[in-house]
Amino acid sequence: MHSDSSGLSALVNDCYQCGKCTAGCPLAAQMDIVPSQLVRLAQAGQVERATRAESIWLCVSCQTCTTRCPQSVDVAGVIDALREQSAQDGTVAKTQRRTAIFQQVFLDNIRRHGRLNELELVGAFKTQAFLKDLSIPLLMKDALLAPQMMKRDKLHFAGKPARDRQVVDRIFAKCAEAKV
Amino acid sequence: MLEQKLRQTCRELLANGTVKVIIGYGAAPAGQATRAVFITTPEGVEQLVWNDRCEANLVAYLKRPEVRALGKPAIVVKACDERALVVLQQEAQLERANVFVIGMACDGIGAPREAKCRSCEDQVPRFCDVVLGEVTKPADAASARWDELAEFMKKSPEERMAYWQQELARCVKCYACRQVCPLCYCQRCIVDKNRPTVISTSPSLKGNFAWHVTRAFHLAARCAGCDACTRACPVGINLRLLNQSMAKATEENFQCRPGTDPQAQPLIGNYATGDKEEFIR
Amino acid sequence: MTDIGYYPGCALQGSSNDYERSVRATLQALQVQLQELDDWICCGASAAHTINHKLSVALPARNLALAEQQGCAQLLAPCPMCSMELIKAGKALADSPALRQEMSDIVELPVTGRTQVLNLIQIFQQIGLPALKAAVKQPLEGVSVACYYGCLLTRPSALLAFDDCEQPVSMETILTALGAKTVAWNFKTECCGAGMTMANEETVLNLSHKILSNAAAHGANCIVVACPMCHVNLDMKQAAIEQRHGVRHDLEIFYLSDLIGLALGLDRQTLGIDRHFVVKNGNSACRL
Amino acid sequence: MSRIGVFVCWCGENIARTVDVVQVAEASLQFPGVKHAAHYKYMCSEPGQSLIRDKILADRLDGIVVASCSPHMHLKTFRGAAQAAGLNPYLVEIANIREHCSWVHQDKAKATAKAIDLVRMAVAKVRRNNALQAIKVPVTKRALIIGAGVAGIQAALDIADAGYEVVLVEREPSVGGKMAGLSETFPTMDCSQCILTPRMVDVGQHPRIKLYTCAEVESVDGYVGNFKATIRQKARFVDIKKCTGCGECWNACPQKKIASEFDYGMGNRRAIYIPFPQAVPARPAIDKQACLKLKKGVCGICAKKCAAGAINYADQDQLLEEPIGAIIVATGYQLYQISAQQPTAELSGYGEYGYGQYKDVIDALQFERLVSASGPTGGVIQRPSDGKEPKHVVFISCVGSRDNAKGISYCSKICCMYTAKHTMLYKHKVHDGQAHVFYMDIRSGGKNYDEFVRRAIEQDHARYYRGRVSKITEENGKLIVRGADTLAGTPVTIEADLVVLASAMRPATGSDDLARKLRIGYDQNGFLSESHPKLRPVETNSAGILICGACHAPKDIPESVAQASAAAGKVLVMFSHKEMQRDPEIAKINESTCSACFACVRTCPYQAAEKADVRDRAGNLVKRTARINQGLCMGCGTCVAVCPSKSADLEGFSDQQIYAMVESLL
Amino acid sequence: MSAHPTGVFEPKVIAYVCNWCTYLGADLAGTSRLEYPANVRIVRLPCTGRIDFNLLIKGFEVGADAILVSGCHPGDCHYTSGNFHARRRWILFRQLLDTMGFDMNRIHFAWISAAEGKKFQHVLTDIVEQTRRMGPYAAYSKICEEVSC
Repeated sequence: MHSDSSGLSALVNDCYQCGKCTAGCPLAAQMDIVPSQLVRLAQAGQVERATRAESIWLCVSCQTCTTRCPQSVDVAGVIDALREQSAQDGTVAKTQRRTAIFQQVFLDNIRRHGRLNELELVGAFKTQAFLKDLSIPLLMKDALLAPQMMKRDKLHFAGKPARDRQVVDRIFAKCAEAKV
Repeated sequence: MLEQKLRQTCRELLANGTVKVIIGYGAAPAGQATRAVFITTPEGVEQLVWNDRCEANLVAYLKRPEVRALGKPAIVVKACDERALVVLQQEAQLERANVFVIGMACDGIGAPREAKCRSCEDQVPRFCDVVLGEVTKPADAASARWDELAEFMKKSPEERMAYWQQELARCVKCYACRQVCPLCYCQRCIVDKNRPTVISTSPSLKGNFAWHVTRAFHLAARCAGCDACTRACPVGINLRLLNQSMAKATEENFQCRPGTDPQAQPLIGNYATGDKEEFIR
Repeated sequence: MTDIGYYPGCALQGSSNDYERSVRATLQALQVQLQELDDWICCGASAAHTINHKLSVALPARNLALAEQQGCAQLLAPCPMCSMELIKAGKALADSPALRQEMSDIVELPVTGRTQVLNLIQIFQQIGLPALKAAVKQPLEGVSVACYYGCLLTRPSALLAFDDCEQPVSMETILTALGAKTVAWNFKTECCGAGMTMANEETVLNLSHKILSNAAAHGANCIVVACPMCHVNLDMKQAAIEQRHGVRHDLEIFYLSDLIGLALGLDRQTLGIDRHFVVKNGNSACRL
Repeated sequence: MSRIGVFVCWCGENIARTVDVVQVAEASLQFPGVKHAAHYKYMCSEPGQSLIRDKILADRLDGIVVASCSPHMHLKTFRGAAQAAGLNPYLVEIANIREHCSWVHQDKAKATAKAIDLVRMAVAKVRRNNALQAIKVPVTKRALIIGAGVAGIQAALDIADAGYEVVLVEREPSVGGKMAGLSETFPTMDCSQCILTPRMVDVGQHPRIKLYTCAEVESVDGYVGNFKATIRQKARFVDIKKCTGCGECWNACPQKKIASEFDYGMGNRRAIYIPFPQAVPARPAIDKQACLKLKKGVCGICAKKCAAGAINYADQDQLLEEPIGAIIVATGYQLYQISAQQPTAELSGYGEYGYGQYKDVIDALQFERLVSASGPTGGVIQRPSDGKEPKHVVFISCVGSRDNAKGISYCSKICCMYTAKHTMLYKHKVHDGQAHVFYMDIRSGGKNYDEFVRRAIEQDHARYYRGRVSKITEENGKLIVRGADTLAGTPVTIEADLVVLASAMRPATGSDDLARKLRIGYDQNGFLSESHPKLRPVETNSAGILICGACHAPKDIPESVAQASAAAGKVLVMFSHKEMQRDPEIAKINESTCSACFACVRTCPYQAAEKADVRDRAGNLVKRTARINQGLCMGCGTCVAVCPSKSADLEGFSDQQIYAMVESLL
Repeated sequence: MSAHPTGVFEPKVIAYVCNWCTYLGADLAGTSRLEYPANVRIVRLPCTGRIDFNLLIKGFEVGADAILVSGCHPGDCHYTSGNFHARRRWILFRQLLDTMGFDMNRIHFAWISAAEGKKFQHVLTDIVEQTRRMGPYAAYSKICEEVSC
């Protein structure tokens, strides 16, 4: 639904470039292409440039942009659509692959267990990210936090998975299929 | 006995000059409905009868010029007839003070009792100068009121249309329905108007449809439900169904039962900003 | 009070299990029976909507279908991200017969989207102030709290239609009634960085630092939240914030259910408060 | 009628491109009664009109149909052409083959077929048109003007100077309106009060202006030329005839801290007060919500101090009637309520800007008082929270305007200009200060307007950012304004000392109620509707009622004044006649068939259908009937639809005409 | 109304509209060049209050396959209340038509303001398309053909 560019243009048609989304975005200062510009690119038919932006992966989906938009443009939804497109096209910005990896690892994790297995998530993410960019600091990050979390019973080696994991797998399969 | 009491009341009204004429029911050959009588002398009251064949809505006679010429009338009404009287009052067709109204508590007319009487909500007139008698046979549960209509509305629209095509094809345009209706008081009916022909007057199904839609809608939110039209129809078209349809819609949408409140404003010609409009886009 | 369906979500049964403890204990004390949705699955937040839109509808739809199947008219989702995803999917389903059909096929259960999803504040609103007040054993005296709503309790406002999205007051209303003092401050609905903890920690530390600073500057001695993610960022990250910004905030971060539970006379252990990172014991400014 | 002329217009290419006009003309010759058919490139042009005139004369046409644009555009034009050729103007009908046909269809065959049908219907109608004569009614040559801001004042003076009486009604204690509270005015930077106060004095002293202050229009009955206005003179508790305006009373009043409406809460007044020193009339009023004597029965100091004995605590509202010929509505505007809650459910507030929460976030009218020499600070710019001189001031445009999500989609038109003015006034007073402006577009169309804005930027160094502001927070005594610079593609954060919100202009409270009383229209935003946006911009759809100023739409002072003079001009045109003419397309009752059920009387929105008695020469009642008061009838025809016997009919839209149109489609 | 040359069914739609809102809405659709099917014949009346019920019957008599009645939104009536009066009559009249078995999908009511050119376009397009799917209104044309006496 989001992935075709005509659907996207319907989403962004009403934008009059006031910039209120950019103004309220907690991450805008760190963005290469700010939210209002992403919407503008989509409006102007330059979706591809938008899907290569780092900024789409910086978005924390806080919905501030959508909520305050005077034209009721679902800016957060637009960014979701751009991310989806970006992941599909393989145009994820180099610096942001780690984030994209995280999302993918997250979904793989759910697909396997039905529910999130946090410990496995952390492990898998670090491994994958390490394989991609060989970042030792990332590998070590939070290493000190783990024992503390454990102490507070906040880390479960084996979270409770869902009972019917096959259905979850089928849902994933059907959604992936529907996309193509 | 009630008939005696009625005659006594009327005799006094004529004798003391309260009214000039009594419009009441007079005897008819066995097996036939009573007929209207117009009594102008105290002696004449012996003609008056009261029985379960007092079907006519005598209020219809009040609009007749020849009746008006007789002077102030007293009129015998049942509760359903009285509702028509109240509507006439609301529509400035009647000065209430110029009519003496004799209400009859009513067990229902016809043998067996007519449908409208079986589900009658009033039975005892409410706004009369005098009310005679009392109810001995109460109506059935009020919920029966829309039974016939509800049954009819179960048909599909196509079936309903087919029904009316078949029924109205039999209409001979005698306008008896108009003639007996106490609320059809227009000095010139629009079917008699030919420039322009608002209603197709041709002796065709088209003309019959147009007439019956018009008749029913002109009575919408006014009809007293006396069923005089249905009884009068020589070919037996069930006009009651159309009147009931309007009565039900009036009650459901506007909580209004025509002729039950002399103080109320007529429904048509007034409005509420909150009238429903879910059918309007 | 009747049973309420309960959708804990992954976080509450993982690293935020202190939150679940608190929610369960407090609601139990208020005689609200939670009926956990049998065989619930992850709602997909915060990844599905970025990768596959359809999946981001299907995962919550499966849970809504389970709720319908299990007869839950109302479903409590204490994690605002879960509740937002559930509401978003529910609305989309309710609005589109075609989507209902498609999703019923995908999730292998009939789904209509008519389940009413509640956030944590709403469950207390539903219980009502009179009932809450009546149950208070230990009024929250001495508590000067900054109510922090974060992003997703009120946003997107057109979808959630909960409280005023710019100046929300629902937590203040409840806590004031329980004897707490609430502070007027500016960052009630600012974002703390949410799910960026893992991928972009710097941002989280910057944003959370601002929130903590503003609360303290306006006289708060603690912050109340109703979101597991907010709690992680504001509580667990305080040490990292100190490292980065050189400020030791040392502010206790409570879940809304913590403060209500305390007012009802529950102890810190029962509520899981002892599992927080910033814990002040008897000598805390909050005197709790 | 059987000598109908049909004139098909090409409208250049507008019609001819999609409709085969030749075919339409040819086809119409087949319609019953059509004598002549022609087509021409521009029927509304002089050659086109003369073609019509010539044909009317040559063929003795007794009715014409022009197939052209909407009747709302040119019916009047073609009626005029017919009249010029001696044909009654009401024997003209339009077939709308442009807006309703050529502009909305592409398929030429279908559009042509439709156009032919439209002409067929118009011919069927016009054959049944009646020759009508305009209705004449006498005129009461007194004008009622509602609202005494700059527009109302201008209109009042224009009419009064022309020699006619004016009744001027103002709900505040003084005339002057919003303009009286402004500091300087763009683009000339002359002082608002210096321009306005002399005119206020003129109004107060004019022998032909009857001024009611603290008064509102309660109801208006009647019709154009013959209105009767009932005015509620609210209790003022001061007899303004006795009062000398000496000021002893208000100087003595112990209630000192009432927020001044005139200063928008930026300053205080007493319980007995004049809103501002230059008020007209310069007579105080007592605020009964604040007065101790009126609330609690204690005090009474003002009465003791008043040597003239003008204080009357027992004063009551009075209803006064005025005969009126024409009405001008000039009720002006108010600013969008920016705080979290709005008075109407459709609109929401701007919680993100913290208005009402942070003292140093103010709106534009408050800023006007802050920089005005007559304001509470004497024109010294001090921020409300601590009285400090603000060094960074942020001005935000389009607050409430052009914001579909919050409920108002229109542009408030004047904010760009006054915001530029604000930055200049600020810079002129705080030389080391910096003004920042967040804007979406700069709309400065107007004589010397754009030059003015450029001056604010180039000479007074106002810093303009093209973007909206998302949120304002307060930290350490500073307002943190988070906006965007969309031209640079970055967010912008400014630490400001003062924030000024250019809030949207909205119609004054109660203007919708007033519109309903006057039976004039208003749009979805509550602004009063003009009769035609181009050709009848100050008239309403109720004859004899005119509008001017910001009650009609956001506008600035020059526009308001121009419109006020235009409205006054319309009134004077009306007053220049002994009698006035009214459109005769109104209802009539066939009294011979009327059954006097009075459904029409109940239904008529204008009380134009009346009960009447028909009597013979001896005065005996023959019958009762309904009758139409020609002065009151506006021609809606609702009576026609409710009349069961079809005794009511409407000229111009009679049953004969309408049914013939429909039947022509058979 | 002439039949379409190709013999394809073209619905005949009659629209009774008020002069001040819907007629102007249709004008706006024109000035905005909003295209809609050419099947509609507009009858201009001053106000919805003027539209009497016989006109609807008459519309079907002349072969309309669908009828639209449209005027100002409540509160916006040029004559202040004509549309309120009309609305009340329509509530009852629809019921009567329904009882008589008229096809209620062929009778449409709408509020379309002078500013709603788009709405005019959408409503008209929708009505024409819906009517096209339903086919000619045979039930009533049958009535109009038959002579009973």
